[in-house]
Amino acid sequence: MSELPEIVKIIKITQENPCVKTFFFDKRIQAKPGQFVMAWIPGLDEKPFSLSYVGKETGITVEEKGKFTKRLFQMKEGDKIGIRGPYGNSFGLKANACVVAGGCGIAPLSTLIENLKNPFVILGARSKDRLIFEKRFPNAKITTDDGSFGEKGFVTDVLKNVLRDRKSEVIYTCGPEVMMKKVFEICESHKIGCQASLERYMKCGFGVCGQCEVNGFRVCKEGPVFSSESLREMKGFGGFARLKSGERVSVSEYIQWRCA
Amino acid sequence: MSELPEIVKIIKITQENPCVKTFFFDKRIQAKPGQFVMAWIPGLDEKPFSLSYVGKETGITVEEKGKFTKRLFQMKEGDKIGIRGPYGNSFGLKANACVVAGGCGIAPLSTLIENLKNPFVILGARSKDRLIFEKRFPNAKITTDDGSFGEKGFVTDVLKNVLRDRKSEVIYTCGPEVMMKKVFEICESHKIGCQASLERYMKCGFGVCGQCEVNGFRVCKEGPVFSSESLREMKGFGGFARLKSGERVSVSEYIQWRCA
Amino acid sequence: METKLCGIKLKNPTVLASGILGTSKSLLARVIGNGAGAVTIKSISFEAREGHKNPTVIAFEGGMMNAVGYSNFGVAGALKEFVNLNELEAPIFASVIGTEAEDFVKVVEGLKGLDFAAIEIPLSCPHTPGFGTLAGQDTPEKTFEITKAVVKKTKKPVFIKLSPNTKNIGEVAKAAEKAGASAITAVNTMGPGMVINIEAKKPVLDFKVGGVSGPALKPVAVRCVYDVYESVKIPIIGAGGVLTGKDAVEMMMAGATAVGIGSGIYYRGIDIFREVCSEISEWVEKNGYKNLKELVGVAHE
Amino acid sequence: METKLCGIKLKNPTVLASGILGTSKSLLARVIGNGAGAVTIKSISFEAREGHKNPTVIAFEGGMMNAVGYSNFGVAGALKEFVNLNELEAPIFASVIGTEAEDFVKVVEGLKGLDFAAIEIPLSCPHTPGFGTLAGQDTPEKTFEITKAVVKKTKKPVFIKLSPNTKNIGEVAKAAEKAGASAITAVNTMGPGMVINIEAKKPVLDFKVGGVSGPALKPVAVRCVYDVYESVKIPIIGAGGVLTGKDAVEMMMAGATAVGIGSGIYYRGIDIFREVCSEISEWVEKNGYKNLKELVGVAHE
Ligand SMILES: Cc1cc2nc3c(=O)[nH]c(=O)nc-3n(C[C@H](O)[C@H](O)[C@H](O)COP(=O)(O)OP(=O)(O)OC[C@H]3O[C@@H](n4cnc5c(N)ncnc54)[C@H](O)[C@@H]3O)c2cc1C
Ligand SMILES: Cc1cc2nc3c(=O)[nH]c(=O)nc-3n(C[C@H](O)[C@H](O)[C@H](O)COP(=O)(O)OP(=O)(O)OC[C@H]3O[C@@H](n4cnc5c(N)ncnc54)[C@H](O)[C@@H]3O)c2cc1C
Ligand SMILES: Cc1cc2nc3c(=O)[nH]c(=O)nc-3n(C[C@H](O)[C@H](O)[C@H](O)COP(=O)(O)O)c2cc1C
Ligand SMILES: Cc1cc2nc3c(=O)[nH]c(=O)nc-3n(C[C@H](O)[C@H](O)[C@H](O)COP(=O)(O)O)c2cc1C
Ligand code: FES
Ligand code: FES
Repeated sequence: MSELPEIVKIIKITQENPCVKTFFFDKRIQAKPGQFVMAWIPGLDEKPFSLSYVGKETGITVEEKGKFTKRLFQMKEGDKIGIRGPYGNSFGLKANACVVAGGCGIAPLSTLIENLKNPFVILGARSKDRLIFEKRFPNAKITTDDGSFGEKGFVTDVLKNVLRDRKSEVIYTCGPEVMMKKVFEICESHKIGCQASLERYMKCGFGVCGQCEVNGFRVCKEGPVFSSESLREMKGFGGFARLKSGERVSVSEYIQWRCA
Repeated sequence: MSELPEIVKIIKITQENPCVKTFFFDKRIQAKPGQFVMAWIPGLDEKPFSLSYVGKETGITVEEKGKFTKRLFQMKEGDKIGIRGPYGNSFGLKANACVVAGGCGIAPLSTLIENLKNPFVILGARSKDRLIFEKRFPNAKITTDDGSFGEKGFVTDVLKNVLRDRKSEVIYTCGPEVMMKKVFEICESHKIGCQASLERYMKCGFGVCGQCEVNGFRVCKEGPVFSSESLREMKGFGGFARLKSGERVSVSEYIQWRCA
Repeated sequence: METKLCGIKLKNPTVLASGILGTSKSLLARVIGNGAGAVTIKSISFEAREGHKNPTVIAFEGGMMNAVGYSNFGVAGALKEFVNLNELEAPIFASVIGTEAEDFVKVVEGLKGLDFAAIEIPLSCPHTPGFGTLAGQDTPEKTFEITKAVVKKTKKPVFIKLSPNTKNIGEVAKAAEKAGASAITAVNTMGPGMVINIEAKKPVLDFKVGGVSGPALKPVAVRCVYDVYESVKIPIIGAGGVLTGKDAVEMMMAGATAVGIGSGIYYRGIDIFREVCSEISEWVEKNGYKNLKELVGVAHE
Repeated sequence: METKLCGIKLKNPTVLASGILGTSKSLLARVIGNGAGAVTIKSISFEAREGHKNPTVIAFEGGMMNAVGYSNFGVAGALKEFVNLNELEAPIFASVIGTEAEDFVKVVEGLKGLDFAAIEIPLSCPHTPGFGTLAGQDTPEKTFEITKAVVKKTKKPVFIKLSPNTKNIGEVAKAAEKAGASAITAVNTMGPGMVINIEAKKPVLDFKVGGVSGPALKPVAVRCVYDVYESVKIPIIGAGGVLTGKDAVEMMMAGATAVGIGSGIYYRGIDIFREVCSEISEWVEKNGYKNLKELVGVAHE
């Protein structure tokens, strides 16, 4: 057993929108939908990213936010980074599913969608130029906050409508935590199971350091995907997250820090 | 991979002659004919012994010589010692074999004999009360130096006679090194293959310390069984052995030291 | 399986080692729920610390290596996080770090109101400038000074946690005992070590070097516990590569009254505590011991 | 693959470490026949030594452990054993031990007539009373004194072999360099460690403790080589847990010019030298290096 980064070559980079790129690697990774890897830029830092492509191609889809993603965005095909993993649990596959993705949250949901039979996919973004994978999933229902593409409004508005017409047994979601929290609340009121993929700052990625803890759950190990039973117990869900020192702050404060 | 003694219980002790006992253990060891184990008496020492019983029963047959074997001889059924191994190579099985055992040298040859088809076995000892396993191998030709049982004379005398009458393809031998050396010389003059099991002082038993070296061969690893091709190259065979310090002395000097 | 450590009752001898999953009360509760006899929080300094950059924790073939760098939320964070610890069903040990003796004292006083059963003082981290071995806290002199200062300010048992890299670990243990320590924790991580990624041509840990734990540490840890047992009369918490009940028994035979488990969580999961305990019971029964106390130090006879 | 070490030409950078199979000229020849670029004999003291009682060498899950205790046939035995070493097809390094500086000198002078290409001086054995770390030979002061005394008496390159257990290995390396050492061998075995057989309730090694080598040692050895490389300009022979070509490359990137291999023989057999060399070549070619020199120390950039 070892957990050491393996150096992989970036063999293709696709620009998904002005702020998001997908990086493809020359290494196959056996992973289940929802699992993530730790990506290492030697000398800089190491961060978790969901696998957005698994199988013939292996890739992560990344939004340019802070120091780490900026350096990643400067990389070209042929450049190398380190990868370890896959880590974490995965989405449990169920029939009659609805998938709600906000922004970059589509990343871990992508390989899930490819493994589901006829899921109803809701893909949201702030505006048209922030959409990701709308061509990869042409059947997805698109929303933008400003109405610049698809339906105007939040993904959660669409979800409510969908649940009125369509029998759904599970809602899978990933995106900003306030969005996921809303999705979960909708699920609860409709008595539908929910599976949400959470994001927390990580160090080890394999369950020993305690950095990613939320109410006794390790996001890197028992998560990142949590179902309703766990989400109900997790006061921290939509509530708090930990900075690098372990200090507990509100999720929104955490997101600001993380992107700095 | 690890090489650590496992504690085993002595479940049976049989007295083979006034100076030799067989100790049986409550552990099955997968071993090939000729392999040995390192036997550990905690707090005292650790020494190599050939497995004389393998299969349904596991045992070593030991002559009381020095400190270590004396302590072993004081042990009773139910007492425990440590065992690691099996180590070393094994006899290569061939048809039309003749087996020449001197004294305690029958130990590694016993399981070989049980794996051969109709071997001709010559079993020698100084005198009647020094014989070992004459009942286990009732077809064996027995010799004693003093004629107190079987044929009077050396095993090598019998061997010469046997080779006159019987077509043999291989001679297996173990016993005092001067005896094995004579057996080998007989084999050479008859152009018959020889496989002899050598004894040297051992430390690691798995080929790293260099203690058991004879002319570049590790007796614990490339041996203890050597065939004619190797024996021919080994000036040390019947010549020298190393004391614990690594000092090279004649085999007879070594044997005296080892039994002290 | 009940074990008494400096007057503290543990339902079994397994203790969560500091720095592993000790970041929150809920995680401590979960570790206790998985069978730990006691748990130690991640080390707390007076001010919050971010620690080193990632990668901070890796596993190589023979064990684990970390250079977390004592990231922690400081006394202020601890006061928020570790409230009402007596709700938990096992004793909780604080872990307190500092650069000078007075820093340790400040933290100990800061945590005074919290329900810790004992205070562990690591003087032995090998990869954080200003702390542990990099600050020379592992000499007998410094150990005496810091222990003395802390013991003066608290009525709780004080455990001094030693480094396997210190030459005369017995001397250091004696200094701690003389200064009033109630127990010795042996040991912290070893080395430090380094793993270089040869494709990247760079050490993997961002801090370049890190403390070695897990299986690679075990034989050295066992020897340290053995040496400490020969040097002092106070009890020992033996840590370093304990993965199985047999490892725990080995530690006890070397002289440990209780055993710390950290890296083992990586190898066997969070319920390693329950598993190790049942393996210990099984072994103890099979070998006709009446209680664990009989095992402690028997390898010295 | 050709490597120059203190002016000595090696056909490749692998060196048989001292104490493994170095007991006879024929074994050295065999190791050379299996691809070693150079070989080191088992350490020689002035008088013959029996060493510790068995068990002296064991392997645990993470590595090997030994307390051979410097058994050797002394100068007299060496003079009989190591005649006409120039018949062998690679350089042979002597290994010389002693208690005081004058003992080392006596052995060096005793071996003067033999064809050793260099003399290695281990000041770092962790399990033999009177020698190495147990005798404090690993301090900068003692290291300087012994090195100086030996260098004065021989024209051959002198390698000083250091302990991974020494706190400031860089300082010790500097002391050796200042005293005239031609190279540093880093490292000797770690710890010591102890393995207790819990059924027997006894340490397995008869000497109770032993030096740890093999995989468990590797990360600490790599860190030591890295530290030594930052401290001195003389070349380094990096040893400790080298099992594969990649391990060798890692050692070189940390700063080693040549790599020692000992315990690896247990894990991969006596032809580990040939295998490691072909793995190094393969890696070097694949990664576009022209020669091994380019690798040395690149992890420091
Ligand atoms: C398991 C996991 C893996 C991740 N992997 C990656 C990764 O691989 N790469 C990466 O870069 N990031 C990753 N993330 C980060 C995550 O995707 C971001 O938290 C998210 O994308 C927010 O960033 P954004 O700026 O794109 O969203 P925004 O553009 O701010 O919002 C996206 C959508 O969320 C919805 N929304 C926003 N606010 C609200 C609200 N108040 N109420 C209801 N709905 C709302 C809207 O529909 C909006 O269209 C991961 C997160 C998780 C949990
Ligand atoms: C691989 C190996 C494994 C061994 N395993 C064990 C073990 O498990 N237990 C143990 O106790 N010992 C073991 N030995 C030790 C070995 O058996 C002894 O070296 C041998 O038995 C000598 O001891 P002895 O006193 O019984 O022989 P002796 O009684 O001195 O001689 C036995 C016979 O050797 C022949 N012989 C003696 N001298 C000469 C001569 N000059 N020329 C020709 N023939 C001669 C005679 O036929 C005599 O009958 C092992 C040895 C080897 C090589
Ligand atoms: C990721 C990690 C973080 C650690 N952090 C601390 C710490 O903050 N304080 C401390 O005293 N020991 C710390 N340690 C050391 C452990 O408490 C323990 O002494 C050591 O790891 C040996 O035990 P193990 O082999 O069971 O892990 C840490 C160890 C690891 C692996
Ligand atoms: C069985 C054994 C015996 C050793 N004897 C010696 C010795 O006599 N002199 C010495 O300098 N080093 C000795 N060493 C240390 C090795 O030379 C080497 O430095 C150490 O084992 C690390 O390398 P490795 O991991 O490749 O074995 C010995 C090591 C082993 C395993
Ligand atoms: S990142 Fe370390 S426990 Fe999750
Ligand atoms: S006994 Fe060690 S090499 Fe044979």
